[in-house]
Amino acid sequence: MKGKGLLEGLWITLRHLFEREITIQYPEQMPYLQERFRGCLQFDYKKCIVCGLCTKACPNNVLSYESEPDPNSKKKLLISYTIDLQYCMFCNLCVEACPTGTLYFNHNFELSEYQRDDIKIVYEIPRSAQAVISEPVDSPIEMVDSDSEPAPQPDEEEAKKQKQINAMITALQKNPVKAVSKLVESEDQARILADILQADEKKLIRMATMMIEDREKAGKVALAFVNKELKDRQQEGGAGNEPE
Amino acid sequence: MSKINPEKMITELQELMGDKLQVGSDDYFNWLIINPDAMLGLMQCLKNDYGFNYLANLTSVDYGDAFEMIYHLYSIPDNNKVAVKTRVPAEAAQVDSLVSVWSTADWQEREVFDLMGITFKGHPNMIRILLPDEFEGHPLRKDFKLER
Amino acid sequence: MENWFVNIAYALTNWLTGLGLSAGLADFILLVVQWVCIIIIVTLNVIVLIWLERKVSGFIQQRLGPNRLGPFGMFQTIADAIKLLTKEDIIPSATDKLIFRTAPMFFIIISVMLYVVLPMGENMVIADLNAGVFYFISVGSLTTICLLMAGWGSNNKWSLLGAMRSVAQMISYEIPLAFSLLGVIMIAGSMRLSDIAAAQSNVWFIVLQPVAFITYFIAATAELNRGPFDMPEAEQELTAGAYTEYTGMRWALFFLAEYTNLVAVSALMSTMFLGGWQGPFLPSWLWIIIKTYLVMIVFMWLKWTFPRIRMDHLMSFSWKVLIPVTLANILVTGIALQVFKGMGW
Amino acid sequence: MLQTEQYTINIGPQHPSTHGGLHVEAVMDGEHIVDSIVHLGYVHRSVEKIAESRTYPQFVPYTSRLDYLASHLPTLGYCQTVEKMLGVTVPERAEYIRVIMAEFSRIASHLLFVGSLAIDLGATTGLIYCFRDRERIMDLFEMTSGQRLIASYMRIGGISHDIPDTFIPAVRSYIADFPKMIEEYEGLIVGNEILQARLKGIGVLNAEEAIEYGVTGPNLRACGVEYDIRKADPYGIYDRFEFDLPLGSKGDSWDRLLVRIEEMVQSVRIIEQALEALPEGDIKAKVPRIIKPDKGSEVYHRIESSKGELGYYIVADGGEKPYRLHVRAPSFVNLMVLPVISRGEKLQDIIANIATLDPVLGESDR
Repeated sequence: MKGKGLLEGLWITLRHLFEREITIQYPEQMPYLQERFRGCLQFDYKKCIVCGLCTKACPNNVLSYESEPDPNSKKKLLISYTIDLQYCMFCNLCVEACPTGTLYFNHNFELSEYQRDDIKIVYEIPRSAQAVISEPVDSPIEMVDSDSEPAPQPDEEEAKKQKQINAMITALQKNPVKAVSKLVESEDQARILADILQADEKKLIRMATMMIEDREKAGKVALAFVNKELKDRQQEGGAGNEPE
Repeated sequence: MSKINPEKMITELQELMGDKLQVGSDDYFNWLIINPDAMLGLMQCLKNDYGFNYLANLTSVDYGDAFEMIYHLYSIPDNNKVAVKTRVPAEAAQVDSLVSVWSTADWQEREVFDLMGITFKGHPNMIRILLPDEFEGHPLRKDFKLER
Repeated sequence: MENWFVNIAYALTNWLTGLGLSAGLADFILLVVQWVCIIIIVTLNVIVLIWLERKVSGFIQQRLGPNRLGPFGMFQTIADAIKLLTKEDIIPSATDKLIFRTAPMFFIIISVMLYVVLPMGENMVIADLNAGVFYFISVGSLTTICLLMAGWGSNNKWSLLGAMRSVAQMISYEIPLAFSLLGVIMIAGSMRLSDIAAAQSNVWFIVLQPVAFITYFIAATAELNRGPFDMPEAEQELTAGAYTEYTGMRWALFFLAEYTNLVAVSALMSTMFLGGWQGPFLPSWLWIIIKTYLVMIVFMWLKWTFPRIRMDHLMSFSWKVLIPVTLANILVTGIALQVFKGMGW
Repeated sequence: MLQTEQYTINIGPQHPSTHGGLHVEAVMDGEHIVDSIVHLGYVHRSVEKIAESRTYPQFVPYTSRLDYLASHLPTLGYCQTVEKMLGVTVPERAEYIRVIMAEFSRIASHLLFVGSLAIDLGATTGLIYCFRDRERIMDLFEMTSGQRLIASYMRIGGISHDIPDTFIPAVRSYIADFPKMIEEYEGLIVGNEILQARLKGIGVLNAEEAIEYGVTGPNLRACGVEYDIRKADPYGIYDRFEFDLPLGSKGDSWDRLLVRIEEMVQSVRIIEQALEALPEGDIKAKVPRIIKPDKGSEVYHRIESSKGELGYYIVADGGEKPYRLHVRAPSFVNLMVLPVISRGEKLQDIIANIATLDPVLGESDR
């Protein structure tokens, strides 16, 4: 009969009128991202061995780096690493090329910026900071051999220490989670600590100094910070947030 | 039409075309390398006598001093295949148009003209297809300079 | 509750005559007040309607529809209206400026004029004309002229195509539209809308005239330029048809007028076929609102389900199917009336 | 006497129904199309020139951007072409995963076809339902490759990641739900009489004309020509699967729709078989990091993409970059018949014809 198809269509839409919606309310409700989701390209400079394979693999010249030869070994030292994300195709070729897992994609997909220059991600690694931060613990390749350096003179040592502290401060400001990851046990704790330090500059400077002068003490203080923050958050959560 | 015998076809074609036709083959195709002036005749022969009714692909390669036109022909439904090549010198980059043989050559030849700068004699509408009309140069030529 | 609005009007007239105005002047002032009320109701109604349409389409498509501004996104349309009001009014240089500018105004004026004869409850008609149906049909068909003006004035081929389609469509669909109402008029014995509504106290005309209801519904969809008959707009084909060149508030006026038309036609349909203000328990004016909204939701449901019909199919459907069917309906109705009369009903 | 006059109208490049930057200049007589001229190139990126300045592996992501609606298929075609040049044998597991991905791409592309056809004809809701179901395929792609639309998943010699554990259950649940989805499209879109009236007998292309114009893929099969490269010239491991080729009879827009709907069902059949036979093992063959095919080797390889015959012609000069790469884009060739099949029809029909020819402008303009 003519018109049967029309009625069937009407029936389908009517059924869906009372069905549950499938949309995700995005800014409030984040979409579920699969584990392999390619968000923003990240660079973990602790692991970089400056082999240049990533820049060779990249089809679009997104990646570039500056390096200088290490006077103490045949290796190279990384000075800065630039990811010009506006040309990135998120094709995963650089990640596959990297032998040490230095490059990886995180799950951040909100990459829009107001200025073209802000799209560029630049990692600048000051010489002195390298000595401090890249104390190789978990990374398989050592970048800087600090033992081989000659013992510095007292006032030189003082100056060097100040320099190290400054470098640490920059590192904490630039990439706090990475910088404090050695102090605490889990990544969550590192993130919380990073938040605390980002919020309070005084604490940040204090922590940087402590990290250079007394590593153990820094770790204890960091843990105390984190615990206090967690407690605060729990209290807030209990009082303010309604159950979902 | 049944499956044709490629060897038989090639010998027949060689008899027909004489020294204008050279033959080669690789793992995938039998190559017919033809002089540009005899190409149209060969193509008509391939279509009418051997049933190659489907011109799958038509493209060109710039070898500096010469351009090579490459045609990949198939027959539906017998699924025979053959590839035809012809070379024209770079200074006189013109070959016969195949629009009269296969209509599908129309846009593909226009594309070759647009990007490679080979003109097709007898093409009804030899204008650019992908690039804007006022564009200068033919980007797929090796001497085309990229700006960056 | 039943007589709220009637009483208000009565009190207003009394107060005005009490002030020493002549009865004629008081009536005139009352008329002005009624007009203002209609315009306010129409505007508010359209705001609700656009929200409703977006919500219905959203739910049909398993989306949420507007849900940011206000409860259930109710105020989204207001925000949109403010945006449209503040937008730059672009008039392309090659347009016929006078026609281009006045088309939306005529459109909205004509749409509002339809409300004059609509009974919005018992004794709630502004001008209870004895040729109410006739008035409604003739004024309703004027909207096409506005679309033609918009299409012609825009000096755009898409717009003109849309306008021409609208005219062709109107010419074809005016006839079945009027014919399908004829059956109802024959049974009710009057063209006065309040009489027709009152005549349905026992049984709604949808029961007596089911064929006429369906044909009227189809013809009205075409008349309203709503999907699947939205030829003049047809955004997938004509970009936006007659409205292509319009921006800002002028465009919004078209939108407003279309929805105003939708309400008017739905209200007429509830008056003609669904018993008008008749209904138990609730006051009459509430009944007509409920019925009108139900009809409009069905209109929306159709629009969001069906693809657009092709222009020639549309025309041949009207001439080859709708008109014969409505004519037959009139014939059957006439015979049945005579038979029943002969049987002494 | 009334005088009429022909006029031209520009459908596109900015138009709701041209699927991207397609520009059709239509010469009209009232609502009738006297002639139409297709202008291309609004999305032209000169991919073939880009290829000459990229190494072989570097060009893989660019191929995804040709037919972005079925991004695994052009990548598959390119990788197989280079593998043919190198003589690489792809591991079994990778081949099966490739087939699964390719067929899902085909379903995704056809779903978009059905949806966009619906919306081009004015049925908005059909589009949303198709996208709802397409989204689940995109989730599958995200699960395996990390990207949803432009996956760049295939690699020369294999694939980039093995499938995760959650993949196969997700595929099975999708396949289980698939008949229900098809039923819904049949009810809402295919069964609709208005849509049938708009598609039947419109845009008729007969078989000889179709072959003459080089039309391939579902558009050719809609004309009744049984020609599918998966069967006629099997690539990869397609000769191991059992599936039917849905054929049309009249070659009109209606047949083109039906063929694609049926093709989705067949693709699901292939996926089921591939899941059954999926072996364990490597996912990537040993391929040197720097790929240098022999000088003078040239290969034309073609696959059945969701739009038709997608061919790559590569000439190597012994370096690590292709000397010449040509893409035989099915959308490009298929679009050629648009003026032929739309002649004498109405403005509304040319919209339906564009939709049923299913061009992807990224591919046709390259």
